[in-house]
Amino acid sequence: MRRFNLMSTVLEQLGVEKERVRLEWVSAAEGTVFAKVINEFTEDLKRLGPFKEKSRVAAGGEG
Amino acid sequence: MVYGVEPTPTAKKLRELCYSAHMIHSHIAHFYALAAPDFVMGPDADPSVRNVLGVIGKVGLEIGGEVIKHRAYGQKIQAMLGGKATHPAWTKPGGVSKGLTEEERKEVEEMAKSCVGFSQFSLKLFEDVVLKNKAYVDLILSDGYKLVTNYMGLVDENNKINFYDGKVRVVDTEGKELFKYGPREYLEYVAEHVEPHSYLKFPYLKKFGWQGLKEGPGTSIYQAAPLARLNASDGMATPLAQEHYEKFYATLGGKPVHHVLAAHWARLVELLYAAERLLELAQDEEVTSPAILNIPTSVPKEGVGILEAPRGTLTHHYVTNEKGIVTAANLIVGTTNNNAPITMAIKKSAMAIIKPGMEISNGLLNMVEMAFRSYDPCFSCATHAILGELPLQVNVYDSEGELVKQMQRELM
Amino acid sequence: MKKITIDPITRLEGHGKINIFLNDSGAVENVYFAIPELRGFEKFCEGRPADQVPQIVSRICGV
Amino acid sequence: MEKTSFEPKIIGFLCNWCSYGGADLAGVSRLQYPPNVRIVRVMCSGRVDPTFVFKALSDGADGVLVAG
Amino acid sequence: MSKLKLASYWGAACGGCDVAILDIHEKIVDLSNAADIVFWPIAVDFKYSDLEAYEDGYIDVCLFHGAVRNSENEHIAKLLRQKSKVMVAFGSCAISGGIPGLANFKKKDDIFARAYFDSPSTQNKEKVLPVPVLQMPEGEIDIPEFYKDVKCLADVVDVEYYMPGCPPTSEQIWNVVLAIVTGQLPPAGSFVGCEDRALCNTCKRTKTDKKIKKFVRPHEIIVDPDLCLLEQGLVCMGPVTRAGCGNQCTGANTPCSGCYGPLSGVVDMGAKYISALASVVDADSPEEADKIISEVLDPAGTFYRYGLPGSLLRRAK
Repeated sequence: MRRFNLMSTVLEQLGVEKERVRLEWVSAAEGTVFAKVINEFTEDLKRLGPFKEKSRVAAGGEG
Repeated sequence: MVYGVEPTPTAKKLRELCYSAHMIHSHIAHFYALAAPDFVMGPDADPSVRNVLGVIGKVGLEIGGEVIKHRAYGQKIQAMLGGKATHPAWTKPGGVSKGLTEEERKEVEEMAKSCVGFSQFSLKLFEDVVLKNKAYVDLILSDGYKLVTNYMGLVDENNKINFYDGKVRVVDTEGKELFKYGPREYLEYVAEHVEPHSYLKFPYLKKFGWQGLKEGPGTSIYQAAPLARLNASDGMATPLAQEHYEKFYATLGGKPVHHVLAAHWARLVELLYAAERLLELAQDEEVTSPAILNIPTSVPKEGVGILEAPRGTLTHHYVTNEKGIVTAANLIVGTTNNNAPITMAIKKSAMAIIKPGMEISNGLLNMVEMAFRSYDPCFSCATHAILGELPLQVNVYDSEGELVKQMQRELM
Repeated sequence: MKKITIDPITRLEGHGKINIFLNDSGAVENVYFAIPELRGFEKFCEGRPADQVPQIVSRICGV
Repeated sequence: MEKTSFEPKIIGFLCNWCSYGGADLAGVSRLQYPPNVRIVRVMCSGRVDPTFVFKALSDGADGVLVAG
Repeated sequence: MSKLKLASYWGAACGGCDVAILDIHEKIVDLSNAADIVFWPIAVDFKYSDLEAYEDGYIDVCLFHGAVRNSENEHIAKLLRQKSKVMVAFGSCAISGGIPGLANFKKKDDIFARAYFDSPSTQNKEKVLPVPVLQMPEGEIDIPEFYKDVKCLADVVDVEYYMPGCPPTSEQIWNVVLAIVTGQLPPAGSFVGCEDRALCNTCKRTKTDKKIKKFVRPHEIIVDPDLCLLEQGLVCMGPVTRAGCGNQCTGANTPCSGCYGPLSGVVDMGAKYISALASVVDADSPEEADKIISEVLDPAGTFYRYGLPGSLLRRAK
């Protein structure tokens, strides 16, 4: 958890939206929870748009 | 930068000691490695030997060894205090992270004594190689290497040169004081102009407005660095350097000196001052006190610090939030101050040197380069985009003019 | 008009170049002195802790 | 912005003992969830070093799920 | 055997690497006996036109320092690559972007705006900006194009060796010079002038239990000269940083800021340090852990102090 929170701060400073990286607790018995998580996450990401093209070009730089 | 705390007296002295050592390293490096090749080897020597190795070859290993040794002293003293000679990681708000032992102090004292002697030797060498050579003297005094502007430098309460603390004094083309200002007032006196053909801005005296690259009385252009510091002061705070200061003006026809190449001589006068000051500090018993840090307690906010880097006056201005995270920074550094003067000096020298019908030789072009080399320019600094060498220490004042904090620079 | 370029200028710290324009008679018409570099310290100091700034800005110049 | 055709790539680091079982169950139960997630099974979510997350993002993932 | 030919050049740099080379002091004479310096702008008068005139492979070893910030840096890097048998990325900036790489936290337009429009001392009502190509009455003049991103040397040319440090220590420089002149360089792709272990391994400070209740900033405490700096609550990059610097900073009671870059095997310095730092937090509850962690200011700027362009994510959006 502490690692996750520190990582979130770093990612945020690097311009990665908080919503792109999720930590969830799902037990082996919670198939429905898992499906729900993936559904929500996919929707969130569709709203945010692609990560790469917005932010960085591989070895980018020109211009 | 902006913490309400004054470093302990020991910390201040240690920072100045370290800074004096830095000046010694930098001025020696510039004079011998960057400037001397033009005089010792000659302006039109073969480029493959017109460098520090050529100089060592010509003056001999013995003198070369002395040059290397004393520059090494400057670096060693910095490393002794700051861990490393370049980019020491040592100063912090309220003081420094490591003190000086009595044993180290003695070592510094010995090195300082040796540096004083070496500085005097360097001045003698300049006299022998340059001042006794009529061709060089004529070159220094020629119109092609003359630029009439205002001058800027940091001075103490007696208007003596100080690298580390004091007020900025600006004198006009006649050497008369135009104004003297403290760090927090810099925006009232200095402004910067942008030109599309260079990434480096052009500072000028705000009061006179930007008038383009124009020299002479009434110009808004000013110069910084050794020649400017000598011109903007009334003398040196140490006795031997003061003697040479007087000799400098007696020889070159009084203040101010507008001859660009005279900066090399001025640099050596400063070298002697830095060595003498280093010795004074090394003999001050307070430098070995363990009281090296005052822990800041107040909330940081905004500060401006000014000091003299080897290459000119540094102004650093920072604003922080309540956690001490920087929210805005503005920097006018050493060489940035000299952007306009260097541009003008190069143009003047080119016009004087290159005449119709001449073959444009390498030596001729090098003589154009000599105009900027005199300024010991550092364009890395200048284009920090903005700020130059970091001050060893910067005094930060709040809006009421109270000293809020001193910040350190790490060796230039 | 003839252009002579000195690039890079040497025995100094950093980058610089000189463009000298000669007119048809071979006399110097004008000289441009350009600094080709910019690093942007003023901007990227933003966000850094003030106590770290001396260590960062010392990298403006290491000479 | 045209987002309708965009199908985000998700990398999911799933714990063998918990969420991987959950994902398996979701599959076995034929629950509907989008095909956007690529699963990497780890023996414990504690094994997921931040480096994995950074690497996934730099290699083209649009989102990363760490599930214990 | 003919003398070796060496070149040294700076991209976006501060000159500190050049000074570190000069700091081999009297050995500079030995160096000049063993090798000819055929390009070194800070000290020697060869121009780009001389460099262009050299045959390909003329230079035996090129020490390239500084980051690739603009089109000139890239152009000269490529030219030097063509003229050099061996290319060394010398110092943090060339290897991973270094301090100038912190600019990858910002956008080009914002950097320009701050420098040329918004700085309080700048007077620029006409909003003049430097432009790469300019027509003057006398003819065309140009300056390099300032890139959007800071790049590492290896992003633009092939590199044989990596020599870390900001700057590399002069002792290590001399070791590497000796290896060069005696032809004893390790296999291409190696890091040279450093050790293959963590800085903590070469640190003489006493280490006990790493359990941190509170992170502090260097000016907030009187540092104990004998105890592990991390255990004193200072954010010290020692656990993930490559050794070889001689512990200069920690020796001066200052935490390591990571200039020698990540240990071999560490893919991303910041990501690895997140793990390292989180593991030493001593909290009884998630809330307390959060509170302790939140005292680490500017974590990205601290963990990627010298290496944002060389990190996995390369820049902030």
